[in-house]
Amino acid sequence: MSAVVTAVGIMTGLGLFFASVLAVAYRFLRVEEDPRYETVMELLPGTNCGACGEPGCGAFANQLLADSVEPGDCTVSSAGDRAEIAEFLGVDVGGGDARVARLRCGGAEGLVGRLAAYKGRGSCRAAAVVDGGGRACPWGCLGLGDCEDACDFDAIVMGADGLPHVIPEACVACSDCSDVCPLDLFVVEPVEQRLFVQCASPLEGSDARALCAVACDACGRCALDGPGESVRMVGGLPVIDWQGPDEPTVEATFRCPTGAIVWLEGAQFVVPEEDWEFEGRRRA
Amino acid sequence: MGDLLWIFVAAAVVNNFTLSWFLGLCPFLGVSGRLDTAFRMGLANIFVLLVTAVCAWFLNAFILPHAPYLRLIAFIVVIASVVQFVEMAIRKLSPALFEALGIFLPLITTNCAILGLALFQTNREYGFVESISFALGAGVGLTLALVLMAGVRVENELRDVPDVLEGAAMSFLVAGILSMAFMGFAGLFSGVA
Amino acid sequence: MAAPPTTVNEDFIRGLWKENPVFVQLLGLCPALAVTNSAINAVAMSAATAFVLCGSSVLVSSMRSIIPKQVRITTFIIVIATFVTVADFTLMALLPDVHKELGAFIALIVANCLILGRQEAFASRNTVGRALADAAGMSTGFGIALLMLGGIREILGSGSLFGVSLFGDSFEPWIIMILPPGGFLTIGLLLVVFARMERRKGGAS
Amino acid sequence: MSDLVLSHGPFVKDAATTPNIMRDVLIAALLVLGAATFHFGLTALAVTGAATVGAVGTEWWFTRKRPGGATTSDWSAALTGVLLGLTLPPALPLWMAFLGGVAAIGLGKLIFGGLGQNPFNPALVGRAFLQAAFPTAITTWTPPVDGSTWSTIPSSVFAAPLMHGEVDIMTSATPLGLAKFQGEGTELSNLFFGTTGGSLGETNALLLILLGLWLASRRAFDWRLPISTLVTVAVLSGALHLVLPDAVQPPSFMLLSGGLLLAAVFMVTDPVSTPTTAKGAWIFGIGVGALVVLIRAWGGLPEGVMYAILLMNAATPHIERYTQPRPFGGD
Amino acid sequence: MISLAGLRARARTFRQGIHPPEHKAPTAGLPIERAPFVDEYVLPLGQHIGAPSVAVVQPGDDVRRGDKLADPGGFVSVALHAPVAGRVTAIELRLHPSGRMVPSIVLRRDPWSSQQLAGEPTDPGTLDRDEALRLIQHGGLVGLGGAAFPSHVKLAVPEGKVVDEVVINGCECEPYLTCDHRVMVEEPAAVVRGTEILRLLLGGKRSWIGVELNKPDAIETLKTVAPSTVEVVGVEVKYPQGAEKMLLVALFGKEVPAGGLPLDLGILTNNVGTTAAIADLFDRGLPLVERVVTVTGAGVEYPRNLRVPIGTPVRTILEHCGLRPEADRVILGGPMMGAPQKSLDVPVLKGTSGLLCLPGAPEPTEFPCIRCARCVRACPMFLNPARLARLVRAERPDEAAEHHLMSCFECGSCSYVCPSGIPLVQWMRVGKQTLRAEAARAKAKAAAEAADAP
Amino acid sequence: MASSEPSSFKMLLTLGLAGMVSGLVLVGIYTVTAPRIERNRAEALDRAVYQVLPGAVRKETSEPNPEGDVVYAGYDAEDALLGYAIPAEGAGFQDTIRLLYGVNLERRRVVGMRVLESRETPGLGDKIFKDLDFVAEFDDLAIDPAIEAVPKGSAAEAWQVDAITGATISSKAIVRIINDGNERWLEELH
Ligand SMILES: Cc1cc2nc3c(=O)[nH]c(=O)nc-3n(C[C@H](O)[C@H](O)[C@H](O)COP(=O)(O)O)c2cc1C
Ligand SMILES: Cc1cc2nc3c(=O)[nH]c(=O)nc-3n(C[C@H](O)[C@H](O)[C@H](O)COP(=O)(O)O)c2cc1C
Ligand SMILES: Cc1cc2nc3c(=O)[nH]c(=O)nc-3n(C[C@H](O)[C@H](O)[C@H](O)COP(=O)(O)O)c2cc1C
Ligand SMILES: Cc1cc2nc3c(=O)[nH]c(=O)nc-3n(C[C@H](O)[C@H](O)[C@H](O)CO)c2cc1C
Ligand code: SF4
Ligand code: SF4
Ligand code: SF4
Ligand code: SF4
Ligand code: FES
Repeated sequence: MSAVVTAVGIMTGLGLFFASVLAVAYRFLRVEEDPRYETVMELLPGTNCGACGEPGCGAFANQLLADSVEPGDCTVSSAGDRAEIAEFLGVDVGGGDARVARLRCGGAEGLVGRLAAYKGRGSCRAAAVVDGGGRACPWGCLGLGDCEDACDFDAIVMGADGLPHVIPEACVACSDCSDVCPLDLFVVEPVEQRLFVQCASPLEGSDARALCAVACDACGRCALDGPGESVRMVGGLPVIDWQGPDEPTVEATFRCPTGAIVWLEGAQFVVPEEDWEFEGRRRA
Repeated sequence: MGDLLWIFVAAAVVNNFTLSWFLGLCPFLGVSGRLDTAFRMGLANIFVLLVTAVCAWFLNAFILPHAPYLRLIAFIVVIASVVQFVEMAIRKLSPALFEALGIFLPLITTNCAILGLALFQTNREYGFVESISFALGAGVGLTLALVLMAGVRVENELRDVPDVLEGAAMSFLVAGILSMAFMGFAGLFSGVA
Repeated sequence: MAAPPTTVNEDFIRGLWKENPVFVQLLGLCPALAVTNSAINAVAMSAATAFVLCGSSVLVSSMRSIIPKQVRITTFIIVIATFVTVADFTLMALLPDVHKELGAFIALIVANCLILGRQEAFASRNTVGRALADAAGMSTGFGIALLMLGGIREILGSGSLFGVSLFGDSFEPWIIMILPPGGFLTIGLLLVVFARMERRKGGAS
Repeated sequence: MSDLVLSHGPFVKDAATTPNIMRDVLIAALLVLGAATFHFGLTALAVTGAATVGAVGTEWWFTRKRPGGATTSDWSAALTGVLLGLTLPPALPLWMAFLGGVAAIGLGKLIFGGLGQNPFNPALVGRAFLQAAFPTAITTWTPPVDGSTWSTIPSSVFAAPLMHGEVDIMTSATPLGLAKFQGEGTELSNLFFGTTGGSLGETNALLLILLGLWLASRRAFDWRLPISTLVTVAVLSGALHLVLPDAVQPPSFMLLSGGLLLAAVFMVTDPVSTPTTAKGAWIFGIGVGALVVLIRAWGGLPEGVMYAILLMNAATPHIERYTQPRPFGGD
Repeated sequence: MISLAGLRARARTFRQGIHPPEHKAPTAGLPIERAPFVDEYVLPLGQHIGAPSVAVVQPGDDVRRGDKLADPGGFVSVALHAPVAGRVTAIELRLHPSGRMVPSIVLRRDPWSSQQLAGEPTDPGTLDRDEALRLIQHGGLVGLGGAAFPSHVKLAVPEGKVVDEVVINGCECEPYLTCDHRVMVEEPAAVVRGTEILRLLLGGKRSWIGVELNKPDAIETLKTVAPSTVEVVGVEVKYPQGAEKMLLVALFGKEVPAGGLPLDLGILTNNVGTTAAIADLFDRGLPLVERVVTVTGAGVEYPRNLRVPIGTPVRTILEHCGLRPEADRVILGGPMMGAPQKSLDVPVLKGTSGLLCLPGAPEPTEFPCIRCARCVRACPMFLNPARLARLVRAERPDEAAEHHLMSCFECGSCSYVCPSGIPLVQWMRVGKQTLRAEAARAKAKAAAEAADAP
Repeated sequence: MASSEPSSFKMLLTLGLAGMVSGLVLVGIYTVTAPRIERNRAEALDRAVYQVLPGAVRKETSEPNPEGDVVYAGYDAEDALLGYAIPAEGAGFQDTIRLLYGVNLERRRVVGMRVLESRETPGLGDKIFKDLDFVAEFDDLAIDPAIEAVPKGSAAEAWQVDAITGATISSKAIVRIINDGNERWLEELH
């Protein structure tokens, strides 16, 4: 019987003692914090497992509030909780207007001239500092796939035509590809903007066509055919105005002699079936 | 004195808490990805282990003889509360220290290394000074393991690690190699040779 | 708290493999590695863990409305620690040899992140039935993982399974498998194998 | 004029190539293997061969689908295999040596991405694996052979895979083991010319020194690494021997016994797993030397070179971090 | 006989660096010849570091040799002059040795005009500092040592700084090249005179001419004509001894602070060719319309040192020197730092010191970095090229910057020694370009924000 | 803010209650299991004591010495003192080894030894309790001048034991632990 008394005594004592200590601590040592903190903490698993790389759920919650991590970075919580956190904090879970990366070059292998054989490291960035690579068009894609490697979402596969093919469904518009491309060939645009110029060469006329069969030769027909001022010629290339009063239309592409201006209904380049499973060229 | 040294060395390297007792693996895997986080986590660990050693010794000496069946629950409640209290105190008194170490405290509070320390120290009937030496050794050992692991993992970001090995699998294999390397300390200072 | 709409059945199934606590969530690793140098230890450990996990989940879930949230964690810990002590004493009384083998790791179940994690993430937010299903699923998943680890380590490390010798006397045991490095290497290699299987599957579909 | 080729400059190039460096070191290692065969008989070839097959086979299997073909052609896997073989005892079952080769390359190298990326010395990872897996077999030493027994291979070597070796082989302790567990010394001349028990490649100090000098002159490695290791062991054991003659052996014995010289020439020098900075190389060597003395004098094991190197391998990223050279014009 | 001074000089060098084979023998003894005139010259408006020049001629204009074609496009920019007499046929995009197409003036030589080059001498003593700088800028002078940095900018010593020493860089450490060597041997007077003009302009105390010890004839010749204020010093034959930072270490034992200029040490450095051109500008009134180029390598039948009008197409020069059928690589500059070309239809620029033509391109083989540290031991800037390259490859340029990537001057020593054949210096370039692009982006963004702010 | 402020009273109540309930449960389980656990423990101890003191049928526990340690005196069927069973521990190869050994003071011999707890390497160090030949060496072993472990096969004197090949360190550790135990207790027991 005395054991029971001791046990219950000690336990109750301990419980009461620490509850009071904590209560006092709460009063006097409390540090003001973001009121949302509590709620977020509630939604996090509270395992303090450190799996997110942050030292515990509290730290993760703070990072969430500071907007430097995303709810999904907590791999332990359930999908539902993550969604709830995202909703509570009003952070975007990748919704918004769909945007996609597009290549300002259509110079597939065989269409663009080649001056010298590039025998160096298989990397666009490395080739770009070696006389800009061996292709005749100094503005065009080098085709060595740095963008493919940079895309964390496997949204780019290098096609047999030597150009990077973006899979629109996979692209999350992160811009990594455009950051890595030494020629700055990628632009990330809303999918809705369907008219696109896939050439970056400012050369005109036969000079342009001499380097690449599908170059924009600045003939200006697209600017004439597009409604109003929606397409203008600037520096040897058409510039499409999406903000202006006239909506650019597919007409602009009808008389393009080289196919440099295109109307995109899906992927910019058709990804051949066999390339879908392409494991990705690993850097040797 | 020699005993204290042996207790320290044994806990730090010979029977390293993480690499040969498998204690505290969750934070070991979680925060060993960045060097400075790992190091600070280690320091915070040393601190909590010391607090734990003192609490556990105190409980063992004064309270638990009356109720041995409360050992586990007393350990965990007391340690958790004390650490929480210390955390709050640090946060209030020294925001800088809190930034550096305090944020790690909740992660450590209830992990097995802490409780393991209390239990082992009880099983082995360590006195106060021995407990402190044991806790220091365990903490230094945890820090060492964390920091070495972080060194390898940080460099891994620059390696062409095969995809299937990214993440936890790699950490475990590296821990395995480290654990093999630490076997070199076996028998250190056991005075047999 | 709109928990994901799953059935009790799914609550159970999930823990077995898709959200396996050890291999997928990487929780409760310390016991998973420390006591799996033989299959029998793995089973004993899983049983003890299952008891604690299911017990506390049921209790926590049934009391979920009356616990103030500030002392939530502390209360959970008291509940868990109580169950662990019960398990500890019971084992000590009934199976002293097993208890000796597992040593302090029975007591360390208290610190198993898996258990507290399930209370926080699931039991404290769901009905008793679902909490039990979840706990049972997680426990089984934990058991599966421990048994895999313990089995592999015992077969290679001692040449036996559940103490039954498999290869005869002249087998040379791979001692490393029952030493600490073997624990790390085994789970590491298992994770690699799973990752490969995932990729195969992903690649094929 | 032929078509122009664009390639990376510079357009003059030093002649050394990675496969050539590996090949040089491999030649040196094979010379050590020759000496091992002389000392221990044909078993040296068998055991080292098995380790090498394990190493090269693993490398080939896992890299055979790479775009440029299997990476076995750079010689590094073969070198790892031979070096692993040289650290093994003469009577080790072949299947264990093979398994060691697999572990060395698989666990020690490929998981990190292959050549040049491994934080730990692969050969030593393989050996550490074997030592932890089969501690008895790997500490079973057979004595050197003489003319009549040269071609007899201990029967344990041919143990069936996964099975024990023959138990009743003739064993002999290593000089370090003798000193540690029996308090017996070994003639320095025996150490020097390799007529003692021990791992296959570690016994002939003279040959190792000569090969070290040759490789250093070929600039196969950074001379700071072996020098700092050996000097540290010498100085530390010299000083400690004066104070604690019972615990610490004299420098001459420390330097010439065990795997120290083999490691100093072939393993401490592995460029991949050691620091690249000059200061770092000194620190690495000093660390290895100090750990060797510590483990040999106060540890449970008679020899600590392997563990010392693995531990310092783990410390290498940190050493490098703190020994980055001051940039030109900076402070 | 080795003099005591010679022995001391032998010790003069910097730490680390490499010893590539020299390959200078084929041209070292060949006197400078004049390159034949050709029909068409292409003059890119951007030949130097800084803003491009602005054309002052129109297509159809006739020009005499030495007439100004373009004005400086800003302070860091110089004028451009007609290398031959003829007619401007176009101003259009043409392939530049950098691999890009840039606006260039195309000049068709008039075969009947006189190609006489004449001008009015100026006494530097009669000009104040600004007038002298203007003369140099409008004389089209840029550094001929490779970087093509506008010379007047270097001479415009900012308030508060003084130049005590003028150093003339005659090291020519690049293998194969001998143009500076020949200038020193054939025009020692111009070199020494240019040195004195520079010193007078800047009010410096002493001048030094540093020459690698593999050019004893140049050292001897210069010594015979040098006045007492000009010291000719031999320095060790080691690459990149000619980099000004390395030369200053060899001469004075001082390091130019990271990110700084020799000016921070009170020193001005110029190439010997530049120095001779300064002398020509002042004493003979000649703008920079031609330069000495070493045409060499196993890809040409007749290696030569040629005086080439700026803008001459590379193809015509190589054909003049007997381009061999097996030649497959053409490099503008030396083998270490030179730029490989994808086309022969690019012009010789003011900064072009050599045309290296090589046969038999090796199949590229690259092995993973084995951390052998040879690059670390070679880098004269004490960088860790292996790590920098990895960081750049892994798209972590910011960390590379923390490891002092921007200190790299692209000497190529690291690539030279790398046994794994890793194009280290290319990765350095990639990284530096990425960083510059990032900085430019950040600046543009800041500017845009500043514009938005009010 | 105020709403999220915890009500101290409710906190106290919950914790106090939880503590109480848990205390009750624990006391319950303890009361149920304690006798059984105690019995297990006592049986194990008896077993060990009788093993290291062959012939003993009854044991008595000594007064604790100043450090709080005890030894067990073993008596045979005639209730004559057979010797003492001494618990001792010390560093082994991996970790602390705990053992119990019996010593007959009259004959000044160790008469039995059992390892109670060790983490020595399986397959090597664990031979100190798995290798019965080795264990048997302690069945009759002189303690004067001191026990000594010598390489296998070379034990010639009554106080020498053959160390286990490949586990010399663990063997020596056993010997050292016993010697230390003797040093601590033998004076006192006389
Ligand atoms: C075993 C050995 C020891 C050496 N010790 C030194 C030394 O202590 N100091 C030294 O300057 N050179 C020493 N050398 C000479 C080096 O080979 C030479 O200095 C080195 O290659 C220069 O390389 P570094 O440019 O990396 O300094 C040693 C060479 C060998 C083979
Ligand atoms: C790696 C490297 C090597 C160089 N080698 C030489 C050289 O051999 N001769 C030379 O005159 N300038 C050389 N330079 C350029 C000098 O650093 C310096 O810019 C030049 O001497 C300044 O003179 P300038 O402006 O008249 O060209 C080199 C530069 C670098 C980065
Ligand atoms: C992985 C490993 C575990 C070991 N474990 C033990 C051990 O538990 N006990 C022991 O005495 N020696 C152990 N050793 C030490 C060696 O076996 C040591 O060489 C041996 O104790 C020396 O005895 P010998 O002279 O009879 O060979 C171990 C060695 C290794 C590599
Ligand atoms: C001087 C030198 C020493 C080497 N030592 C080792 C060694 O000890 N172990 C090993 O596996 N490889 C060694 N290698 C080979 C190579 O570095 C090794 O395969 C890489 O560590 C694998 O990435 C050595 C190579 C050189 C050049
Ligand atoms: S788009 Fe840019 S990065 Fe991609 S392949 Fe073309 S050049 Fe390379
Ligand atoms: S890198 Fe980003 S923007 Fe580019 S394709 Fe991939 S996901 Fe799209
Ligand atoms: S190119 Fe740059 S990194 Fe390489 S050696 Fe020269 S200065 Fe150093
Ligand atoms: S020289 Fe090449 S292989 Fe050696 S460390 Fe540098 S980059 Fe790596
Ligand atoms: S189970 Fe999570 S720290 Fe041990």
